[in-house]
Amino acid sequence: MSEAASSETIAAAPVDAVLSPLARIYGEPLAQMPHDLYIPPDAMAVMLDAFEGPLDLLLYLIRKANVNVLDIPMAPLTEQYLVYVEAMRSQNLELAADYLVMAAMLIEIKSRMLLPRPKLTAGDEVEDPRAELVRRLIEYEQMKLAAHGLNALPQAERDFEWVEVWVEKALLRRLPEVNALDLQNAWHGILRQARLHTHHLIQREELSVREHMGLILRHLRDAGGFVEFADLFDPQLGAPVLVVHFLALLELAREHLLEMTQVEVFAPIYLRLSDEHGVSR
Amino acid sequence: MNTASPDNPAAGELPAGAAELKRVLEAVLLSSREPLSLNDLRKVFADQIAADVLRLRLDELRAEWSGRPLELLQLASGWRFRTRAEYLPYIERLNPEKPPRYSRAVLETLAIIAYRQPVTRGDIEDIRGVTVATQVIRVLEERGWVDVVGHRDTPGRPALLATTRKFLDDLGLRSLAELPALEQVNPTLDLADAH
Amino acid sequence: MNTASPDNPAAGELPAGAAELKRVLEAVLLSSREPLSLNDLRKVFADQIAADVLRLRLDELRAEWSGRPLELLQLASGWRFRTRAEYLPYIERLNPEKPPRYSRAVLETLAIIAYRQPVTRGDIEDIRGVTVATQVIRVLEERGWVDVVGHRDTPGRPALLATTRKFLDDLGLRSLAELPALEQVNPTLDLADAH
Repeated sequence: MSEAASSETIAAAPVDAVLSPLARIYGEPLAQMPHDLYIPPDAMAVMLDAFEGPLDLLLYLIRKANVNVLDIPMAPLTEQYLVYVEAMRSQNLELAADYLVMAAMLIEIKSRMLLPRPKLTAGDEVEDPRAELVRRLIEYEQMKLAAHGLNALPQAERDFEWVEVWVEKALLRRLPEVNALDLQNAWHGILRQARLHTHHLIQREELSVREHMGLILRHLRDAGGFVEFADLFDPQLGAPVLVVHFLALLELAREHLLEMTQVEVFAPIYLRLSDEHGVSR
Repeated sequence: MNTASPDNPAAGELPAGAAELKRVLEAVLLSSREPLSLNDLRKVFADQIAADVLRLRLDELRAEWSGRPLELLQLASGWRFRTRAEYLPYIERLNPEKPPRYSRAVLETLAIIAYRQPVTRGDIEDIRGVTVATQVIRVLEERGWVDVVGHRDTPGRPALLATTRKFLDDLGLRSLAELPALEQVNPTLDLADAH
Repeated sequence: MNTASPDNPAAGELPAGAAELKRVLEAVLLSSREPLSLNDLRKVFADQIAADVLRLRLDELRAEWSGRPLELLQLASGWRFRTRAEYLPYIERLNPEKPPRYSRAVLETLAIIAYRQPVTRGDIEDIRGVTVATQVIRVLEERGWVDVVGHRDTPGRPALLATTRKFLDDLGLRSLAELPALEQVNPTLDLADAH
């Protein structure tokens, strides 16, 4: 809404400050309301901004006259209303259209009220010609007040800020997950690749032997690259494991990954990493 | 590569104890861009913590923050931290850009949509007694407070407008039932002036 | 008009005392989307608080938050709260991103080391028929899944690679013998591809 730039003539500030504080668009509520309904022409433009429409204007007139909405004095109300509309018409035809419709409605109600009421049979009720207008005024006023109520609620960004603390997702190190099946598939991929280049022969070996080859190498490495044969074997592991362990030892020797030495028959056998400097780590 | 940082969470990793659970809730709620529902929060704990336990901890957390500059709110779409109103003047000094303040036309239209939804533009015009400018509706739609929920089966099939969850969230409400009650217009005057 | 919230701060409005000043700093920093420089923060107090006083309060604030789920950081562009890394796994559960995948080169290298250990890089290259980038091995070593168990006594004394206990643990295996047997791999595929 355009807030009026010049605020000197607020003589006609139209809206009751208590009932419609939303319309208190010029700041402070007026200390006193004008007693007559004369609006200086230059204040008219300001007025048009101040009213939200013909219902708003009617409400103002009714409130100003301090009468009950349910008991509208149609004759003075209509007259006052027409004074305003006439003033508006000279200022803003487009806006006046809405107001003219209301003027027509008011005149219609007024004329119907002047007509003699038909005789009633007991129990019948004739609707007051004002009923529809009253219903609309009440509903509109209710919504005006509701708008005020909504506006009084704390509102995001106007009255508070949401909290959203910085999250640096890069701090979370996300590692790829791998399962045994992935390895199987990868191996399969290698096999197929190898078949394409037929010169590679991939043979499967006893995995547990391979595992024990690693164990022995680790053992040797941790022991400084030199270990006595008997130390490699823990009888508690049982015969099958010992056999695999021994096979692993032979395989390591075959692949020249370690050397076995024995000074003479029945002397202790020593194992040494072929990498004679040991592993420098 | 950042070796000081944690690895992937173990699938079943859970905070040990109520205090640590609340620290996790704080961390998650403080850093969320949106309100988090109980369901969202259960996901945070891999669905291993019951909703009523979480409710309890959230209530405790809200109480713990009671004297502090933020408040934990339960909104229509979940829980979220916001700054308390008394700190906004300071925050505003950083952001000279004025927050939206709505015209009477916008506010009245919003009130009608909120209290009478779903409504068509025609309904709003009937109540307000004036044409509703397209701009007025657009302001509310752009704020994400109002959207079209259907069309009335009358000539022209006008759009039916209703308020959104964001509207409730932004006003700190859990449901439409928490809107301020409509005022009875004029009951006292009624009696005094009757006939 | 909005009665629930404070009106614009009086031009000179300042928090009373160091504690309240810190509450204001908290509110402002927690609701900011950007780091705030000392200059920004001075604006919050209408330039009425000296920068060195603010520095002091910020340091206190950082200490106060030391055991909590957020940390107050001083960055090049200013001060900012950040969620501590240990809470990220929980936040991650709300919005799970697709886990990263290892490249085919890494997976095949790992498979070769697992099934054929101990092997040298040269062995791996022979089997895969392509050069193995140093980066590939390094990824596996940094993950703690592969290490050097010795050196082969051939020219160049190449390192012998084997899988580690952590590798077995992370894959949920008790021993290498639990790796899928190779013969039984996809028998149909095998037949189809054979010859």
